[in-house]
Formats: sequence, structure tokens, C-alpha cells
Amino acid sequence: MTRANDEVLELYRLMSFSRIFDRVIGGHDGHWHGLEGEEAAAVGAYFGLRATDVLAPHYRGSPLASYIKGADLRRLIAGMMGKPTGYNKGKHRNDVCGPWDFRLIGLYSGSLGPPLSYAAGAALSMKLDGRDNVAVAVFGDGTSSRGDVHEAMNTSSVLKLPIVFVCQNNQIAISTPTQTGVGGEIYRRAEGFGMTGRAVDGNDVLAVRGAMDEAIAAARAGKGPSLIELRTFRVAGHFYSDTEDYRDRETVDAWRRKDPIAQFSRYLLENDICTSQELVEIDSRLEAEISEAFQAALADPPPDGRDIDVEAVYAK
Amino acid sequence: MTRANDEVLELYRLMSFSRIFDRVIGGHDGHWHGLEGEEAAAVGAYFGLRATDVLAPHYRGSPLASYIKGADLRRLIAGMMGKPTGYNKGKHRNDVCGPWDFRLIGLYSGSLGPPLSYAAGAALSMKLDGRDNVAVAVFGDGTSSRGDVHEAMNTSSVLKLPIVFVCQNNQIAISTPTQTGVGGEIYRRAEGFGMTGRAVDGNDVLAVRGAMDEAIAAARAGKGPSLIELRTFRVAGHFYSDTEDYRDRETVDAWRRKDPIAQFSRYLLENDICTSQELVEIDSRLEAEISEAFQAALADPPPDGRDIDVEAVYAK
Amino acid sequence: MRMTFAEACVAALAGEMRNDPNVFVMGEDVGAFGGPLKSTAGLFEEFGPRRVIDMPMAESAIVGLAVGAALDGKKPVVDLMFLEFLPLIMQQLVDAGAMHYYSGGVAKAPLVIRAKFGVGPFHGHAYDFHSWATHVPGVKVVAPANPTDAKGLLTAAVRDPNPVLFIEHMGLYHSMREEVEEGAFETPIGSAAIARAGDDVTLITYGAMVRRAKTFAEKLDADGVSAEVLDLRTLAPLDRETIVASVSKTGRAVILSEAIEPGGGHNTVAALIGSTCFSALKGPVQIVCPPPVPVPFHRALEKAYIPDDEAIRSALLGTGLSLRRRPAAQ
Amino acid sequence: MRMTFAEACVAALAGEMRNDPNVFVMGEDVGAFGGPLKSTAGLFEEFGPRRVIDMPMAESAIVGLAVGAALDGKKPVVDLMFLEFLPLIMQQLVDAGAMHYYSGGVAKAPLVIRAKFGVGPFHGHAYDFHSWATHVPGVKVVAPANPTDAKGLLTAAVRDPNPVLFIEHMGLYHSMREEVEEGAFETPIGSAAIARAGDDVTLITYGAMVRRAKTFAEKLDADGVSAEVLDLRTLAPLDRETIVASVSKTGRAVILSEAIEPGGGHNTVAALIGSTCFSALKGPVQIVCPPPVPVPFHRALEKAYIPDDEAIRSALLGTGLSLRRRPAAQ
Ligand SMILES: Cc1ncc(C[n+]2csc(CCOP(=O)(O)OP(=O)(O)O)c2C)c(N)n1
Ligand SMILES: Cc1ncc(C[n+]2csc(CCOP(=O)(O)OP(=O)(O)O)c2C)c(N)n1
Ligand SMILES: [Mg+2]
Ligand SMILES: [Mg+2]
Repeated sequence: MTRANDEVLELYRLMSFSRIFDRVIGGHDGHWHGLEGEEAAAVGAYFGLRATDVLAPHYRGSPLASYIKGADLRRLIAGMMGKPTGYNKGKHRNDVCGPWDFRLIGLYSGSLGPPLSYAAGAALSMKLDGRDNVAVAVFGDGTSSRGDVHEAMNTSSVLKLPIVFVCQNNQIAISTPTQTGVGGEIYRRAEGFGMTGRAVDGNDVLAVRGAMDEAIAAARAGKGPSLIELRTFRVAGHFYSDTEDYRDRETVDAWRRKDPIAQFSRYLLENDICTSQELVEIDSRLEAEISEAFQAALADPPPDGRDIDVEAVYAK
Repeated sequence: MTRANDEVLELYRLMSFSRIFDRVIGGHDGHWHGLEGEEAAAVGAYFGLRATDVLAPHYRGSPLASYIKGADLRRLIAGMMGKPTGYNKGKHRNDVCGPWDFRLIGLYSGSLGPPLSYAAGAALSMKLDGRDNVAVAVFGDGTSSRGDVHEAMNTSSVLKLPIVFVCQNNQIAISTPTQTGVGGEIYRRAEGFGMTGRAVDGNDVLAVRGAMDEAIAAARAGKGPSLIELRTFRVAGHFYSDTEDYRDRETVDAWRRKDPIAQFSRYLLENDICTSQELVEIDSRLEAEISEAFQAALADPPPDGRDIDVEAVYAK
Repeated sequence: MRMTFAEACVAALAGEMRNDPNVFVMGEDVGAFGGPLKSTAGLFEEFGPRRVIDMPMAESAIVGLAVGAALDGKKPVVDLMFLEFLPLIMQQLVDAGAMHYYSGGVAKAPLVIRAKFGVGPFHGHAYDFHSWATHVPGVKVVAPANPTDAKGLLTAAVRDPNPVLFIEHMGLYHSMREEVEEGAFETPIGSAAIARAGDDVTLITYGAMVRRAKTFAEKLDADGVSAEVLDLRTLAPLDRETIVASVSKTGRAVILSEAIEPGGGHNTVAALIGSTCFSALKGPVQIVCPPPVPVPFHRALEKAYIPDDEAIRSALLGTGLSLRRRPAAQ
Repeated sequence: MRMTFAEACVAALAGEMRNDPNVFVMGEDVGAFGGPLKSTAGLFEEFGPRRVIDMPMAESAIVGLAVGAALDGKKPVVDLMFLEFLPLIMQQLVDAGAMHYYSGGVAKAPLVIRAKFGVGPFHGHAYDFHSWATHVPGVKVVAPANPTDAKGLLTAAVRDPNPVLFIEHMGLYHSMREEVEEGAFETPIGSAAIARAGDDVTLITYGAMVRRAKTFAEKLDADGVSAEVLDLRTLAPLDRETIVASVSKTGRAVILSEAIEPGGGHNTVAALIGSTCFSALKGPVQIVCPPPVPVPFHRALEKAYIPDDEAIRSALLGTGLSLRRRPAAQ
């Protein structure tokens, strides 16, 4: 399948966005969970959904998912800072919980895993209505060990829901490598639930898009759920200021050499899809866009105590 | 592999025990979860463990498991009636929770699933000590949908624990057939966790024993966990007085014709392992044994209010 | 029409399902089987498998799917079977309760979770774990005590834009039949009811204990004591006004609960009274509840577990009331 | 030796692990990583991967395995990371708590679950869900307020033959250093401590709030009020005697909690006082706790969430105390 050049360039732009975003946010907040090395997987998984589709992204990369789904960058960053101008009005963290305004399902507590079922529930709703929407639910290799994954996959399979499960396998969970955290190959678990599963090079954004397109088309066509495992690597620390003394640098450096953005830039240039000058321009526009949004969010006023707004706990 | 005749006859005796036990208990308590049709699976799974091994049986067939593991029949039945002479002193139900005295892990609340991890924990303890014991953990096809199964299997796989998982697939959960409850084939889920899985004719007690022997030997030898799916059928109602208007009789009757006890009797006779007279004698001894234990348990005094023994909630 | 508690629940659901295409039912064995203890009897026949959905035995996912469908505009009603399974879905409850607040008011999760509990003719699965849910922000907890309230509160729960845990006492389930209004009506969530008016003491309770409290209160007349019975109906958020008004009037309170004492929701009621009605109180607030052990199995122990008349009587004495029992002729 | 709260926990574990080969540690990232917030720092280096076991991200199984190993005679200590993950393991807690009773006294499940909570320098995962666990029969809940008690209570928890939830306030974790006795010692579970003696009112609390209550009490001297501070230390089972004795003496009680009001364990304390100290009470028992919303994120809202001195002050007034603030010079 060949893709229009503007789509291909948009994929580049979004990956580059993520890298720059990481740097800006990480410089401000050492707790930030960066996406370095995993941009192809995340962009490939989140790109191209309809506004009416539902997306439960992995927590790492959630703001990127929100941005791709249409959220305003300034409000998003304000939401990450807990400002009342953010989507969550300062009450929660937009870094791990994207706005439902754009049909994102994030973490509504610290626990990873349960959102997979919430996404499946949205898919059930679509199916009950006969809409040709899909839900995409993304989880990490660490999260794959949670029973939530099992229950969401089995239930989606028997109900034949329009949902695509994506495992963003960056081969580590905090300090625990997949070797000691994950028994077997994640994509093969799909078979046991009666759905197709496949593993894809998660550092090749076009390969990811290809697999996603097929899985999403199948889901829209009523063929039920499937699982895609994106094999990539967490080049970033678990969080931005992570000292990472639990792993050796060699492996990380080896994966740095497989950097998905550098790889994709080469592909774009070698295939004459754009010039290096154009890439530089994309990047500098992104720098400007992100730093402008960041500065604006930073300048937004913080909440005061009354913004705790106890009445807001119940919907009216 | 050929088995000694006394072992083969013991398998017959235990299956027949279960059938008679069902009738006696079911006649007394309409809530009783009978095992008719699944005796080969249950006996095959529970037979032959060492006293030091740990067994977390499926709730359906738990008293049989306790009996096989050495529990006294009268105390067991008393425990099913909630008598203070029972293993649980009337505080809990021995029908779904076998005595830890014999290293059985049962249900300590109504929730099916969690005991799989408890069994894995016992296996971890064995492994830490370097003992060549095993844990056997059995669950139904309905229970296979719980996240507990996923977490216990994955964790056992990465820790390489000496545990054998057994799915007693009787093709239904209350009224929900596997077709609408279970996505995919259960035994194939093992692969996705990096362990071997196999499906076995659960109505053939020797086939079940063969598979169990191999899996147990592998676990004792430090080769880690595996999964065996026993394919059988719940000829019994969900409970003894179940009207079963949610399923059609034909399928049930078809399976009745594959009755594991009748099948095994034929095998014993055809291979001249015993005479039909001997089988009749086994059965009548069982009738006597069970009704004697039942009558004795029935005659045991019930608890009085003081037996609630509030102080006993904490171990000293 | 005369209905049992269980029938009243089904009537509420049928009514809401006819009125609102977004309402649907999901759970284990809710379809052709008719639901655990016939909790959904007839719904499958009327509404079919699209709106009465049998689910695999995966409680976290069942409630999880309900949360997601609710976010997307549906009004799912989950039959959890038993309140004993609440531990399996606490995370989903916490998340659902947080969604409206944490989303800055954008997301809503209007689901209902039905859960059976209580010592009764159905032997087992009796745990009363509702108190945990009262401690989850954003979640409502409702506990009807009779068929009329069962219908009215379940209707209100389905229409409520928040997650509601609706607990159904198995001791009430099929036991009493009562005239219940035809057609849809709501019993407002958050409002307690005076089940019996009285002046000397308030017996505060919920679910099956309401009946016991009323029967007991009748007998108290013979002791020269006029007892008010307050049926909480909603356990979270509490109807503070009605509680405070009643105890301010009577000056004495006994709270009857089927949950164990430490950490139980009855303490929230007692603490509220203690802090708000201090000057009106003529004697200490008493709680009557089971001892802190797992629900025991044998009927004799079940009986010792659930507070009996004797326990209520001594709690009344504990409030400082004197019970002037009249001669046996009474 | 001077130690932080976190170091005192590690010291307790190291001591018990040296003494008893059955003690081992399990959880996510407890090994080479050193545990969340360094909660197991150094144990992996001393005891190796056999006794400090990194686990997959599967909380139910982690606690489940601990239960099974405990049944088999081990003494596992689980690092759950955060108390926020309690909803994921409620079922295991219920089962473990029931085992001794339900087995007729044969089974024991001596495991410890460590869980961090509380608003503090570590932004997030602050939920104080401990109250649920106080409502689980057979489970003990422990909440130390300083390094010495952290060591003594964790030692006692490891030795206790029952499941113990051990909660660790992140606001205390690395912030204060205190002289802690060398060698193994136990702070008995089930016993509260008078953190400061006083006559006019009892401030009852646990964890990080103890420090706040003490500081506040010091300042109250200036108001002519002598406040006693009671550090509960064990939240289940409660030390009823110490609570009752203190409030019987002072006649007034304010309970400070970081859990939300409805369904919170503080109500159990308030109800106990209300029923037991009625005649000694000079004013209503007050509870000071966060509002019933999910823990909000922004620091300014966190601050509004956790009770501050102003809230404590008005609760004191609510007990009927008059605070005669002296001139500013004081
Ligand atoms: C249920 C649950 N357990 C533990 C944690 C703590 N935690 C936060 S991130 C993380 C690692 C998750 O690993 P993975 O899913 O692979 O995502 P990654 O960080 O690699 O992107 C853990 C264990 C959590 N948030 N939720
Ligand atoms: C966690 C949980 N959910 C639901 C139930 C109610 N329940 C009791 S038996 C049963 C069916 C279980 O099916 P399966 O595992 O196949 O066992 P079977 O009855 O067929 O032997 C169910 C759903 C339960 N006990 N525990
Ligand atoms: Mg990962
Ligand atoms: Mg079955």
C-alpha cells in the first residue's frame, strides 16, 4: 500500500512533535514519562482515527494521543500542570488522562489495565448502535501481565467487538525487563482468545500504520477484535530524571542507533518524499508551536483552594 | 504406559465414589453441585498427589478432591453440613473449601479464580525451599474468563514454578456455554505464556492420568508450569435441583452416552482387569461407606450460637 | 399490582428499557437463565439478546464494559450477582466515580450495579460489603427495603447520571408481596424515609433490617416506648437532614446494620449524629451489627451473626431508655 | 542510629530476614531498582534474588502468591507500591482474612502488605483507602507515624500470624530522621500511643497527621488549651482502651484523617467514643478530613483537600472549647 505524501509527512511531523515535546516537558518536570525511541509505535497506533472513534492510549504518550485526536496543545499542557484552563480543570492530570472531549479514555486512577475494558465498553456501545466506529486500546508490556488484559480480550472476542488491542512493547516496565515480567510472546496470546495477533516492528512507523489500518478496517467491517504487538524499546528513562542504574547502557545505545525518527527521515530523503530543508522547517515550526503553547500554559493562573469544587463530584 | 491393576481399579473406585456421593448429597441438598459426567476429569486430575503436594481443586468436585487427598469422609460431610465436627467447625462450607489439613486450597469466599494464585504461591514456597513438590490448580471453563487465570499463569511462567494448571472444561458455566463465554481454545492460551498446553479427552480417565503424570513430573523436575485442558461435559445440572430449561436435552443425552464410568467399566472388563462382579462389589462397599459416613455426619450435633467464636478470627 | 421485591426490580428495568433505548442489561446468566435468583426474569424474552447481554465470568470486565458504554452515552445495568463480588470490581468503581470530577465535568458514567446480599433463604453469598462503596467518591449507594422502593429507586438509579450501586437483600427477594404502583415512578436517591413515626428513640437501618426494626418497634409499644424507624434507603450520600431531624426529636438512636462494625457505614451515621445532634442526645448512640468475623455458614451461626431482637433490646437499654415491660397479658 | 522512615522499614525487614529464613520480599521493582521510593533499598544486594523477588505487574497475583506462600509457612512481605492499588487486591485481602476462621483454625496467612499513600513530595498516588481494610474480618491495619514505630510495627507485622496491611505515608518517607534503636524490637500491634499528653481535648490521628497534630497542639498552649495527641498506630483492630481512657479524661475529641468522611475509619473511632464515653463528653466529637472527592492534582487543590490548621481550629471550636488566643507577642 502506498500512502499519500502528506500523510507520510504528517507521520514524521507527529514523531518529531513527540521528541520535542518530551524535551520541553521533561525539562520542566522530572517525573515526565518520555517516549524517546517509541515514537513510531505511538504515532503509528494513534494516527488516523475518526473523531467519533474512541482511543484509550497507553499512559506513556497519552498527551501525544490527545494531540493527534484533536486536543488543543495549550489546554493539554495546562492540564498537565493542573491549571484550571486545562481539560481537567486542575483536578486531574492530563499527562496520563486525555480529555473525553475528544473521546480519549485515560487513567482515572493510578492503576494501569482497567481502561482496556472501558474501551471495550465503548466498542460495545458502537456495536449496539450499528455504527462503524472502532475503539483502540493500547497497553505496555508491563501492563500485559494484568488480568485486565485477559478479561478485556476474552470478552471482546466473544462479543465480537470493534476494538483493536495494541501492545506497545518497549521491553521494560520501570526496571523489569520483559524476560522476567512477561511469559511467552504477547501477540500469540491473541490466538488463545480466538482473535488474530501479530507482531510488528514498532520502530517502523509505516509498518505500524499498515498493521493498524488492516486491524481497524476489519473491526469496522464487523470482523471483531485483534491484537497487534509493537516491538520497540524504551530509550527514555522510566521518567525523565531516572538515573537508570538498573540497566546497562549498551543495550540502550544499541537501540538509540535504531532511532525511529532518524530512520524515517532517511526513508523520506532516500525516496525523495521531501528535502532535508523541509524536515528542518517542520521541526522548527514544531519548536515554535510547542514552546508557545508551553509558555502560554505556564502563564495560565493556578487554581485556588475554591477550585476544589466539592459539588462537582456528582454529575447533575 | 501401563498402570498397575490396583491403580486402575482405584481410579474406577474413585469415579464410582463420586457418582454415589452425588446421589446421596444431592438427595439431601438441592444446592449441591454435582459432578455427573465429569468424574474421569476430576479423578484423573486429583489422583496420585503426595501428601506434601498442594491441591487447589475446582469447586465442583472439591469434596472428591479432599477425599482423594486423605480427608475423613465423615468429617468432610459434617463440614459440608456446617457441623462443628467438620473440618471448618461449622464456620464455612467444606463443599467448596477442602481442609488445609490435607493441603487443599479451597474457596475462602464465593469468588472463583483467586485460588489459582494461592496455589502458585504454595508452588513458589516449594521452589524457594528446593522441594520437589508440586501444586495442582484446577478451574472451570467459566472461570477461565477471569483475569486471575491470566495473572497466575503468567506469573508462574516467569518464575518457573512447579505448578500444573488444569481446566476442567465441561462446556458450560451455569447457563453460559463455552461458545458465548470463552473466546478461543483454552489450552492454546498456554503458549502465549510460554508454557506447554494440551487438550485431553476428559472422559477418558487414563488419558487424563497420562497427561497429569507428565505435567507433574516436569514440574517436579524444575521444568516449570503447564496447562492441561480436560474436555468433558456437565451432564449434571448446575446444581442438583436445577431445572435446566436454558439448554436442550439432546446434547446432554448425547454426552450421557459417553459416560466416563460406563466407558471405563467396559475397558476394565474388556481387558480382563476385573470381573463385573468385582465392580459390583466395589460399588456396594462405596454405598455402605458413603451412607455410613453421611448418617454419622447427619447425627453429629449442630453448632450453637456460641460456636461463632469471634476470637477465632485472628490467629494467635 | 402485587409484586415481590425481585419482580419490582424487573418491572423498573422493563419500564426504563421501554422508555429509553440506551438502557440495557448485562451480566452472567441474565439472559435465557433469567438472572441469578430470577433477578432479570422475562427481560430476555421481551428485549432479546441485544439488550439483555449474557457475559463471560469476568466481573472486572463486565463492570469495565459498562463504564465504557456509559461514557459513550448508554445506561447499562449490570447484574453483579452478589455483593460478595464487590472486591473484584472496586477499581472500576473508583474509576467510574472519579470520571466526572477528574474530567473537569465532561465525562459521565451513568451505570447501575445490582448486587444481592444478606442472610436469607438463599444460603451463602451473604456478605454486606456496601460500606466500601460509600467510601468511593462519586458513587451512590442505594438499598431499598420493600418492593415499592425497589422499583422507585431502581428507576431513579437508571436515570441518575452517576454510577449507582444498588443492593438487594436476598431475605426480601421473593418473600413479601406488596401493592406496587403501575408505570414509572422515582423514589428520589438521597432521601431517607420515616418507616414508622415515634418519639422516644430512632431505629436507623436499611434493607431487610427495616422490617425487623418495624416489627420490633411495634412490640416496644408494650414497653411504653414509642420508636421511630428510619429507613435510610440511600447509603451514600446520606440524607443527613432526615437523620438529624429524627434524632434531634427523639434524642436517642440505635443503628442496625448487617455489616461488621469496624469500618462499616453505620459508623458514618453514628458519627454524624454524635457531631450534629450532641445537645439533643439523651443517651449514647448505639450500633447493633454482626461481630467482625466472616459470615459463618451453619444456620445456627448465621443466626448468631445477624443481630437479633435481644441485641436490639440491649442496645435500647444502652441508649439509656428504660423498658417497662408490662405483664405477660400484653 | 539516625534513620528516615523508609530506612527504618528497610532495617526492620533486613533484621527479620536475617533472623528468619521464611521471610522474603516480593513486589514490582523491589530488586535491583531498590523498590518504589527506595522502599527496599539494599535488600537485594544483601539477600539476592531468591529472597527479594521482582514480580510482574499483576497485583492480584502478587498478593495471591504471598497468600499461598504464607499458607505454606513462609512470611512474605509484599511491596504493593501504593495504597491506591488496594482496589486491585481486595479479594485477596478478604480471602486471606477469612482463612484462619473459615479453616476452623488450621490455616494461617501471615503476610504483610506494604503500601505507600498520602499527599507529600511525591506528587500523585495519594489515596488513603485504608478504611476498606479495617472492614475486612481477620485483617490488621497498621499506620506508623515515625521511624521508630515504622521499625517496631513492621517487625511486629512480619511476626504476626495474620495478614497485616502496613501503610506508609509518603510525606514522612524521607523527610525526617530520628534516632532508632539498633536490633530487633516490636511495637505491639493493637496499641495506640499518647504522642503528647494533655487535659482539655484529645486529637486522635495516625500517620503524617500525628506530626501536624503535635505541632498544632504545641501552638494551642498559647490558647490556654492543653491538647492530648493520640497516635492510633493500629487502625484495625483499634486500641479501644487507650482511646476511651484519653477521651474519658479530656471530655473532648477531634479525629484527624486523610481519608474522606463517608465510610472512613475515623467514623469507627467517633462512633466508639460516642457510645462509650457519652457521659464524659463535654462537646460533640469532631472529624476533620478531606472532602468526598477524588484526590485532586494541582498542589493548590491538594492543599485544599488535606485538612489544614484552620480546619482543625474550627473543629476544636466545634467541640465547644473556647480558644482564648493571647496577644500576638505569644
Ligand atoms: C496496576 C498498576 N500497577 C503498577 C503501577 C505502577 N507503574 C507505573 S508505570 C509502570 C510500568 C508499566 O510498564 P509498561 O506497561 O510496560 O509501560 P511503560 O512504562 O514501559 O511504558 C508501573 C509498574 C501502575 N501504575 N498500575
Ligand atoms: C468470580 C465469580 N463469579 C461468579 C460466580 C458465580 N458462579 C458460581 S459457579 C459459576 C459457574 C462457573 O463455571 P465453571 O468455571 O465453568 O464451573 P462449572 O460450574 O461449570 O463447574 C458461576 C458463574 C462465582 N462464584 N465467582
Ligand atoms: Mg514497557
Ligand atoms: Mg464449566
